[in-house]
Amino acid sequence: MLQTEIYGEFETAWCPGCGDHAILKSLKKALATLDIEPHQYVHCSGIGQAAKTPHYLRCNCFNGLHGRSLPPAQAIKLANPNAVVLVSSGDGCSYGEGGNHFLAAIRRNVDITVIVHDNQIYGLTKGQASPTTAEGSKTKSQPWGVTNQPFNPMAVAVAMRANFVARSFSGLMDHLTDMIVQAVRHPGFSLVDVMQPCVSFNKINTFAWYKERCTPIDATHDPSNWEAAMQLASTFGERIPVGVIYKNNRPPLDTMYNTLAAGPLAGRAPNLSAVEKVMHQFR
Amino acid sequence: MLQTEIYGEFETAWCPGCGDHAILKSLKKALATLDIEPHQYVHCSGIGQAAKTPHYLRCNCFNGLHGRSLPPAQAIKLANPNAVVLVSSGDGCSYGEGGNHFLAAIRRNVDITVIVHDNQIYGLTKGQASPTTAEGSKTKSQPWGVTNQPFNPMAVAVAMRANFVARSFSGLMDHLTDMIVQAVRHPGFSLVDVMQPCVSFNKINTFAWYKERCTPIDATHDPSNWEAAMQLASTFGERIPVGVIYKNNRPPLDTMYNTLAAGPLAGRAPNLSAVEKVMHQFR
Amino acid sequence: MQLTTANILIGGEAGQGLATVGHLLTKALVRAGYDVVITQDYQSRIRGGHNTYAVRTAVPGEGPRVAAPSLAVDILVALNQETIDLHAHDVSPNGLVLMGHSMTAQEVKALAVPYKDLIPKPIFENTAALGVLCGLLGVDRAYPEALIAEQFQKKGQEIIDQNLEVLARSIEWVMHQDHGFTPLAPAPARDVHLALTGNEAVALGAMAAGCTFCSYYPMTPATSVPMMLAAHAEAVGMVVEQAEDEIAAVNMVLGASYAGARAMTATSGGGFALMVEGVSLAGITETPLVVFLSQRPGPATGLPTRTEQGDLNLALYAGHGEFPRAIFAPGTIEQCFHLTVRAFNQAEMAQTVVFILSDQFLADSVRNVEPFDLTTLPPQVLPDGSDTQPASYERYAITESGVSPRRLPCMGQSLVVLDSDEHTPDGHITEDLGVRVAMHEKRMRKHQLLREHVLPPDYDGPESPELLLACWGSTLGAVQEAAVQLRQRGTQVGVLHFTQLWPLDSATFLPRLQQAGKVVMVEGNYAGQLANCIRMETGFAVDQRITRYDGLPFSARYILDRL
Amino acid sequence: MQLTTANILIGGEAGQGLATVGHLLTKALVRAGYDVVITQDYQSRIRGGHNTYAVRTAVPGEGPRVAAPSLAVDILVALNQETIDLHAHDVSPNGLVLMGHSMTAQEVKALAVPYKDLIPKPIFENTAALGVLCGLLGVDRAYPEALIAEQFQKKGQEIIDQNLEVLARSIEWVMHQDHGFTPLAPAPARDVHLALTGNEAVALGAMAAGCTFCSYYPMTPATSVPMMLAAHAEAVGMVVEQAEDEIAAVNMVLGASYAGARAMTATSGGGFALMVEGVSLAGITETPLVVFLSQRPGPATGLPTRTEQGDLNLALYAGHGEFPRAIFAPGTIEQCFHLTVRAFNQAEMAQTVVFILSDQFLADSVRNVEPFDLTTLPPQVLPDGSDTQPASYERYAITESGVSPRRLPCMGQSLVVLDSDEHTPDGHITEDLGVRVAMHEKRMRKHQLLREHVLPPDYDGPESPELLLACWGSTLGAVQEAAVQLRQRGTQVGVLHFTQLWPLDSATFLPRLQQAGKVVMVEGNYAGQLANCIRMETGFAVDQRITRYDGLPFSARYILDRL
Ligand SMILES: Cc1ncc(C[n+]2csc(CCOP(=O)(O)OP(=O)(O)O)c2C)c(N)n1
Ligand SMILES: Cc1ncc(C[n+]2csc(CCOP(=O)(O)OP(=O)(O)O)c2C)c(N)n1
Ligand code: SF4
Ligand code: SF4
Ligand SMILES: [Mg+2]
Ligand SMILES: [Mg+2]
Repeated sequence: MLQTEIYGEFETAWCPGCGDHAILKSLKKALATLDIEPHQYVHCSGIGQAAKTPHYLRCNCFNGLHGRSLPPAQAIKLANPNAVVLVSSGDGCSYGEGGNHFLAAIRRNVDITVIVHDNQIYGLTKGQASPTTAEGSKTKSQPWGVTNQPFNPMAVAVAMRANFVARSFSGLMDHLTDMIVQAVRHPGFSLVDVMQPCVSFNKINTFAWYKERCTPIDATHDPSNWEAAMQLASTFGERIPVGVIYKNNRPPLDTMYNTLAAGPLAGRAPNLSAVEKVMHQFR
Repeated sequence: MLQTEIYGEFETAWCPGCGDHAILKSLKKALATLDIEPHQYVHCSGIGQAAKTPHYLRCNCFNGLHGRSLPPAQAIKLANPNAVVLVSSGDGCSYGEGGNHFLAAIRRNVDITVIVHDNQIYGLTKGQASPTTAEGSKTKSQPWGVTNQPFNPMAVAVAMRANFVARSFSGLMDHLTDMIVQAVRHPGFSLVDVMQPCVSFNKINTFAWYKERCTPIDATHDPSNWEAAMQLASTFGERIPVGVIYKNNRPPLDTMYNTLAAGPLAGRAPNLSAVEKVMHQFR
Repeated sequence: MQLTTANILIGGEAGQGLATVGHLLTKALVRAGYDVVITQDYQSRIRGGHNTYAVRTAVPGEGPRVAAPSLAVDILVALNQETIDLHAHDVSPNGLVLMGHSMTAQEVKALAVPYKDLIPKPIFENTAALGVLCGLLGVDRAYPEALIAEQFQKKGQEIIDQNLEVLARSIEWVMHQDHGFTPLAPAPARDVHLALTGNEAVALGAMAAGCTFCSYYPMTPATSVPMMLAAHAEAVGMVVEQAEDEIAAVNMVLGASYAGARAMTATSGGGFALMVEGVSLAGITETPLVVFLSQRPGPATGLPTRTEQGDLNLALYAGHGEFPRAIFAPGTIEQCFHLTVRAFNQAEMAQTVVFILSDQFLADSVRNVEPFDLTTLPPQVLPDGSDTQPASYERYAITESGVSPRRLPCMGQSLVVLDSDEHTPDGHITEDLGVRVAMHEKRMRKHQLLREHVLPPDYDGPESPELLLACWGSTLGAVQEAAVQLRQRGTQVGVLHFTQLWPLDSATFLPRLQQAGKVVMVEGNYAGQLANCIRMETGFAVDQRITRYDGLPFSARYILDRL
Repeated sequence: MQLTTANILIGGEAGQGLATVGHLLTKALVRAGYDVVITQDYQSRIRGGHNTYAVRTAVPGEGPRVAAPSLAVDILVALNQETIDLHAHDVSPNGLVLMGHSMTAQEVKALAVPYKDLIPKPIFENTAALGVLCGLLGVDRAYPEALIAEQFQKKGQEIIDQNLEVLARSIEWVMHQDHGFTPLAPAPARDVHLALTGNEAVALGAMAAGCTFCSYYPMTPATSVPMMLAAHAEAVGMVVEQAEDEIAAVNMVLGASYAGARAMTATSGGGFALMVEGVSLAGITETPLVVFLSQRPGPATGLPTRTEQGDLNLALYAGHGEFPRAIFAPGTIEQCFHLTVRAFNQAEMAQTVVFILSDQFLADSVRNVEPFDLTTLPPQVLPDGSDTQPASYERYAITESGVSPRRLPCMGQSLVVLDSDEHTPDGHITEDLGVRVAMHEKRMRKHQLLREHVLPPDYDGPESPELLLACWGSTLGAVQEAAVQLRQRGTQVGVLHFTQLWPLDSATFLPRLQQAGKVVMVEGNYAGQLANCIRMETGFAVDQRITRYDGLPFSARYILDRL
């Protein structure tokens, strides 16, 4: 176990009271627990409040485009299977703009861990509905109340039999730390959806609102039981189950590319004798 | 019930033996059954073999971009709630390039019917894996065998509680006709995933392969039972259940916009007195 | 002597309410009959950071209409010490710092406002600051009083009264201070003006144009347009739909437009980058599409809350393949309104994509304008919409002008067939290469049509000036002001302002460029994108490019320093 | 007299195997020592429709290297009647139609091949056609024999023997016909050449450059590049990943590149439109990105299987904001290979996006080339990759050249921080506007660097020609051939071929343009996009533009007809 100090302390641009602060702390603890030093991992993100996370700890950072955190994250792992790859991004970034990559990443099953700061709102752009915003909420973009059925990331991930599906809450720091640790340790695509109060724009799903609802999943739950997981995943309301909902054990894609058995792609000299052979097929 | 002749007969660019021919026939029958005349509906599509469908019958047609059939389809309905709106596109178009719109359209629940010609392959571009291609298939793009877990559109649609979720097979023309009729009649977003042999590029999921597996869903199945639907939706292998898997009854978005109570948006004069009022708020 | 102009800079952290103070002061000044131009400079965060809200005001008719920021600050309102540290050196010799008691102003003349004594609770600080400012500037207290009554109307009379009390006390207090600050000269009487940002004027323009459909994905600095449309959607009769991404947004707009809605989307560079394929779809399907594109500094995420004019090339060439388009670039609030109306009509006239190219500075810059006269708007250009001989209707009939009669689906018996592939006149996919040529040339003829309707650039100055300052879009104000100062020094200066950037018709501007002694292009980008376009179209090379790409708008001084 | 050149056009429906016949004939000709250029014209469908495969061949050294299609057909191989109906009028006076027995050739000289007698089963028709063609052209039967043995190797000796039998019988048959067709003169001896399409050469170039990562989404006419990479991925050590869409493809490439892989993507206009935001990300994050962009006619879906050069502007301006880039445009198979190698090195050198701009004609056009000498390739330009003083490492250190040392994440102690926002030298998000200016200027300095390394256009002709034909990319062959014909008529002609379209360094070409009597730009688009760029950069206006936008490649005759 490392000291969390090695990840540094940085001034953030987050509002005081924002759930992101606690997620950052839990993340550092998880990294320390996992013995991952800053130079051993890459932290990817998109754009949004949550997506600023990699700027607030010492790490290799790929802070890309809004909605596009997953494609580079997967490619980094496929280019360097020795790297640990984490992703932090918001609900809008991950399930809105980035929805297609979310589906594809579950299916592709590269060994990365995705932490979604799910504040059920677009924070950085000041309060439009996100895919997880509750039906009926009046927002700047839907002054008449949101009509879209909220996206349930847990239900979709379990329906698609993602390799690791968990939920936590920024107000349960130890729990969250544990979820991240388990997610990183589990091979393949791991998703941790974290309920996160946005004090500035989400006046419905407040800290107290989540606190009241987030209930650790019963220890008897077997995450390999898909039917049970599907039930838990589709529970969101008076009770929000937090914990590991589902686990699958498909081999990660990075272990299936024969090319990657030899390690990182960087610095490989062109295999000219192989190219020569290919060329001669065209004679 | 209309005569199918009113939809015309056109030469197609499809291969002889392609499942698309039967889907087109069933579609015409369904339209005739529904008493929808060519000028009363808009047929949308993306790009692919399936997406050529609207060119092969008399209709209003919006043949847009690959993967982008759903956004215009929804908007057409939101611009003209009197129009019936259908979509025909391939599995690649609908679940690959268009995956994010698929998720959003389910949540938005505009009253449109989406028919996916699911041949488990990219037909028009000559045989790359599609999202629904079976694991292990050797394709031009994955000569080593597909490693991605196939996308199960039924499971995702049911997990997201889409308004109407059904499956059929191009080899069961009456069944398919019935599914389309039911889908169009059901308000909100309706999905019909149609198993369709591609004789040129999918040598695994052939007509016989589907024929052997596609089994009508038991009449006792209650499509409003989500748990049962989830089970059926996740069955794909030795048996492929065909029929109505799930029904929900959220009101369609097009009935919720107050603006649309007055009918189509076309031809409305600007409401200058309202604009005047808005303007005066800035004094 | 009383002041004819003043520049008030309010600085503090996000969340401290500086925009509230600024906005109320702006409204008070506008109602009192002064001209204003607001420049907002904020960081990409919700709380904290350092933001400023600059209110530049002037007595109308005294000198040129203020329309650009100025560096010299007359009153610096410091909501925190950082504001003083950063901006004290910009305070003009007769200027003043307004600050809280715990702050220090070093060399500069400062007035420490005893907020504790003036207000019962911290939440009243904004009202107190407003009072002090109105007192200093000599704005009749009736204006801030009315504003407070409106602002707190929903909160009840008690809250209103408390605020009025604070206001009165603050005005009273500042009257009795020995600050030496000269108030503004009284403004001549005029009918009441609106206080509008560029984006508000665009939204009003869209409503007045009869826009009935908007879909978008939020992105600064464009979002406030769809937010305002959403706020009034039911009242004006509009569908305003937040899309799952920008690709959906533009494709929804095309669907709605096909179905007959006047439709638009709004975005900024990164979001627009995702619409590029959709723009091409508008091109080949000849579907009217209005894109409001509000620029911010790139590449990629860049500086999300700052300004730039770096996306002209992108707007001009977005979309694979070739097809006609028009690009408008408003430079004033009035132009934001009227060019938006025009954009819808041109998009329908040429059945293609039309851009309204703005930027963060203009988007957020409040200015006073006369209320728009909605009774004299140009008539709506509308789709053909007839339904005669439906069996022979061809959506893409080859015509001399390039424009084919556009009917609407499900509005009659005619079938309307739209296709992203190359197509026959009746809209069906074709691989007949002769048809391709005819169809491509038909589409390209609409470029000529758009050119015939092009808005010539506005020119102000002598026929053959020594110096011609050319510019486009939001840089107009700074350029005009620089020109005034140069003229005062005796230079013969002309100002050429492009409000339409494409198509370019050299007949409308080339003689001016050729007649000038020296031509300088002022653009908020690195390359001099319009200067490049002009050279491409005419061969004419400007003598100098004054460019800016630090995220801030031009000021007259920035230009003058570089001439 | 024997022929020194022949043009064979094979026509039929998709699925009839015309590409197989064409391909075997091509290989036989190449092995026999002839030059070839293949032009494929096919429809966007899998079965049916009308497709052609044109094999133009020549004896090397006799006249110019054939590198463009020709309209005059010497042998028309009709797999169906439609082929005769459509192309009979193109058959040259000494030409011949090869057809099945049930077809009619009207006016044109025709040979009805008694397929029924020659072959046991319809599946052998291709072999019979090959035999007849080799017999007519006088290609030594050893070549088709060897090809058949290779082709059917996996199917076993019996199949091989049956095919050889059919081949022999067909050659025999045609020898005894009174067709009057003169065979080709024998080809001089040479080392064996490769028969490669443009796309195959690009894929080989990528492999030889040490590309280790490719992600893409299928799109004609680019797909064959990643398909070929996938086929050999394990052998050469590459990750080739089909992405869910083009947005994912380009963002994956950027991730892989950041992590140290030499990475590329491949797409066509519509797919590239979706990558525009990612291109901008490459710009601000200074991540090497190689984009293979194969053009087809737009807008939107357009003509998916045809050719055009309409996306130069899009490649040049793709991405919001401003940043440097390089654009290469190969005109020959050799250039496809070598410019691809160069693209990877330039992308790393300037840490930005580099395009290889090709088109459907070149993508699918098989030609013979000498095997590439892999031992003399330029050395790989590689990331810094060191790890000294990791604590003070700055990914975006401000340097004079604009290029900062690029280290790789998880390959040492150095932390590599990449950001799509404007950032400090150590990669962290900033809103310091001074830093912005320094960073923006640092990036833009790399434009200068790329300019210093620009490839000058190739010139062939006298110093001051009467006529200068300028062109770029795949139009080279047709332009060269037109020039030869003009020279034969006594005109002094120069050919200027641009293989790099951006940056442009006027010093490398402007004097040539100025010295020519008349300058004509030949481009496969409507606007004359390169001519426009040249005017923008130099002010020089070409005298004439010969453009083409019907989906077909240029031929010499097309150009000559328009001069
Ligand atoms: C292509 C693109 N579209 C839109 C934006 C504007 N944008 C930035 S962050 C954001 C939403 C952020 O919401 P979320 O992902 O939930 O993160 P949060 O701020 O709530 O943590 C949006 C729409 C962008 N940067 N890029
Ligand atoms: C943006 C974009 N990317 C890629 C393509 C190329 N493309 C056309 S159709 C297609 C796949 C078609 O597969 P599917 O949707 O399953 O339809 P099918 O042909 O199998 O019916 C692709 C990749 C395109 N036209 N546009
Ligand atoms: S706006 Fe919301 S999400 Fe963003 S920092 Fe503030 S509290 Fe957190
Ligand atoms: S390629 Fe496949 S999907 Fe396309 S028309 Fe042929 S059989 Fe049908
Ligand atoms: Mg959020
Ligand atoms: Mg398919």
